[in-house]
Amino acid sequence: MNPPHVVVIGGGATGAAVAHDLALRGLRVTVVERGEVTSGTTGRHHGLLHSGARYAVKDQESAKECIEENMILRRIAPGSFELNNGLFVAITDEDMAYRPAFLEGLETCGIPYKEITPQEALAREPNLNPAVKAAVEVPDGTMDAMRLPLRFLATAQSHGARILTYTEVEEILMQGRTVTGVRVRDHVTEQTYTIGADIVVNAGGAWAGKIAALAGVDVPLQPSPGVLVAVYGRWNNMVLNRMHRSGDGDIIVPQRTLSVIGTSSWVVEDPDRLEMKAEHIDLMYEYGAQLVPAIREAKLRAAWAAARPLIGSGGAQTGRELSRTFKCFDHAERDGVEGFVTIAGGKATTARGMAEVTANVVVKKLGLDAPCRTREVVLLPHTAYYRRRA
Amino acid sequence: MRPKTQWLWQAFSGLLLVFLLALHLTVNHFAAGGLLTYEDIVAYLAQPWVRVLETLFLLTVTYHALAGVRGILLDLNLTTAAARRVTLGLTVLGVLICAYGLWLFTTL
Amino acid sequence: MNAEEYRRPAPRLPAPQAKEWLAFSKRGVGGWAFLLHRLTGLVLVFYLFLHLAVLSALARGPQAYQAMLAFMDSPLIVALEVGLIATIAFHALNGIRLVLMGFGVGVRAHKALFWVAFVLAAGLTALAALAMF
Amino acid sequence: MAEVTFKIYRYKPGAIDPPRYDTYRVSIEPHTTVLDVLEHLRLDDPTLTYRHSCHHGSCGTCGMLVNGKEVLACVTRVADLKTDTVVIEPLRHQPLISDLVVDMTPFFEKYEPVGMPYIRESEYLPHSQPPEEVGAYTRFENCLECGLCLSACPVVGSDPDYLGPAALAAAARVVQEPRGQDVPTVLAMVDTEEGCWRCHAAMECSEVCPNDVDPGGLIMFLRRELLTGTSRSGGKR
Repeated sequence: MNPPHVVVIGGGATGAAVAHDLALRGLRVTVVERGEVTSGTTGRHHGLLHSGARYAVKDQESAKECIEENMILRRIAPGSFELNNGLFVAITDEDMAYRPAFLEGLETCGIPYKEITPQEALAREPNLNPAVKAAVEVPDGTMDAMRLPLRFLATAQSHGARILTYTEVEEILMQGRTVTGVRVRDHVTEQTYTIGADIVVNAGGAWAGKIAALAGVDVPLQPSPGVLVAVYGRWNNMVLNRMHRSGDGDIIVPQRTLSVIGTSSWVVEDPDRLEMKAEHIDLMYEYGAQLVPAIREAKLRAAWAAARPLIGSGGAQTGRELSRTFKCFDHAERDGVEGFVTIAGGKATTARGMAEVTANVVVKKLGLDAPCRTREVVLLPHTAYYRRRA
Repeated sequence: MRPKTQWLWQAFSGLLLVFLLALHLTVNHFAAGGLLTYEDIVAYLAQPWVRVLETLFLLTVTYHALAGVRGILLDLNLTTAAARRVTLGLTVLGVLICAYGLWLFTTL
Repeated sequence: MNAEEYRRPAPRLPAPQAKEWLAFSKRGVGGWAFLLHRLTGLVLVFYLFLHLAVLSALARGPQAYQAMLAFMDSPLIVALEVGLIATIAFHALNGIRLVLMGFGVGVRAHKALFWVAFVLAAGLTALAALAMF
Repeated sequence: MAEVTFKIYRYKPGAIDPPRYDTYRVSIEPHTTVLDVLEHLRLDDPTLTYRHSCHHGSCGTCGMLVNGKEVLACVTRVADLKTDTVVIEPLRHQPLISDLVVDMTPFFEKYEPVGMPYIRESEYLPHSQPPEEVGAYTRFENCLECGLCLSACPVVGSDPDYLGPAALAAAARVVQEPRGQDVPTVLAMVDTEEGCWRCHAAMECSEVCPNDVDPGGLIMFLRRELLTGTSRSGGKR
């Protein structure tokens, strides 16, 4: 008998990790993505492998997830990260006032850190604002925002998963209150067809709310865009963070020959309609220059907006107050819809952990005993995603 | 011949041609108004070193030209068999050209 | 239609075409150098055959040769010969540039070297033209 | 704010076949990129397909022809094109899936066997001292695997079997910094009729490379290595 078939909606980091996890557990998996893989939020994020330090004070659940996944990813995806570490720097007295809570948070969340002197910080990062008052080194890193998910997808493919790009879900098929599959439109031919499924997983990221609505259920998701700015030149080697409460433009991630400054934060209803706010470009420059003054003169490569998929329901003003943690919704328990699971929230860094939780729910619903193996299995290189398959 | 060797030969023959052709043009066409009459040419070619140089020039220019043509034809995504036929055909053509050129010398 | 019946058509394969060598609109300096080198080379191959054919007059004796020479003195032929000199000069000088690049010399300066070859070839042609007219 | 006409190549096997150009009028602002325009158009026409991911020229998915030139749509500002009509077409010399989407499989079939490690040493800020546990700062390779070089190369256009600029550049990077790869194997891979000797130094690849990889220069580097044999020992220099 064929193993159960799971359709995963969304070819971003989450969908990729879910497909990998389920395929490793022996299930048949089909990923449907309306555009190119990683064309939603995934490819556009900061490219930051979080240590969790960013959330160590206000969002400790997310911080703990980050550090755990950070360590796992280094093991299963060697070659996808610049192992440059991150530096949290205090520039102002206000930042210094935040320092004790920050260090305490790092301890609480189990994030390894080392405080270094301002002199040492400047020796490591010559372009750093010389006004630096304190610096803490943490295991942040730079990740390749597209190629890490490609490795999940490539490995899933090698275990039989099918990845259907340019394939948009138009309808979630139901029999009574049970989801039985999806009707999709292939934008390559503009033909529609149905894909039967034992379980449908909604891994739509910022679009998860729209997808859930197709099954008549509501998930408390708040798309929260931010503007990021990439400038020419690599002004720092480590990931530089401002040591203060999360704010605008307080992280500079070196990426290839560029430096990426981000982000701002607001909330929208429709993640497809993200107007890139031109005035935020200047803001990013201004805040970035507080960390690295030379940024002010750096030439702009690109500015863009990306929608974070944050969990929270109406009322959020900027998205900063919402947690970066994730939640897996089994809609049978929550809404009385069988065969439909939504994974929402989270970060690129925690995608594997999100997938583990989701796949646990899926196999339990299917009555299978298949343990998670994604903590150990080393991923195929991203280039394997493009291998010709029958 | 390995592709690297081919490239080297094409480069080498090309550089050699720069000198041989300069010489060929200078003595045949520019120096002292050039070789104008039939008798001039016969007298010129009677010198052994001229025969050697002109022969070398003929062989080099033929090789360089046909190897160049082959390089262009091989850019056309030929099958291995077609590429072999091209090489063979051009080799035969080259031999014919050289034979004809050498025969021309003997008629003088 | 269900997933088992549906099949996305294979991507449309581009046919390999020699006219890609002539994609004029987008050329940079290196592309023009490539195209000119190729075209001048083909012209010279053609001329090699022509030259050998014309010289067959030598084999047909002094009269045939003198007749050929007389024909060669026409202004049109001399003009064509100037063109030939230009072709040879460019092909030779750009050829030197290509050999140098193959040995890793002047790769970063390949555009400047192209112009050097081009200007030198033009100069040589002008000198040759002066000598010939 | 200015209005610009976009003529976009459309092709869908069985649906839009033969291909055609659709015309759109779009208002642009100074910062609007070609990718922004496509994103905007897709709101009204979800059938428009194109590849994109990072939106800042780091992933290499949004390669296309804009007014006949190979570019990354995400870092090409419409205002900089200084024209009222912008023609957008898919990359050349690669199989076409739909509209502007090309199939990257052939690209990676040549590129993957080279096995270039994707993390390289950072040449930036050479005086900065990395923390003990890091040893040396690293960064990602410059090659974005976007395929612009294949599209621009005249030889790829007539000979699809040619290894092409991207794979050859990757091989040259392995020779320059082996990082665990076997240099003689990689050199043998490119020392072939369809390898670095097929190149005719048109240098169009280097002309269009969005990240200054200079594939043409790296092919010449490979030639020198093979001609002078300096890297036969394989060690890192």
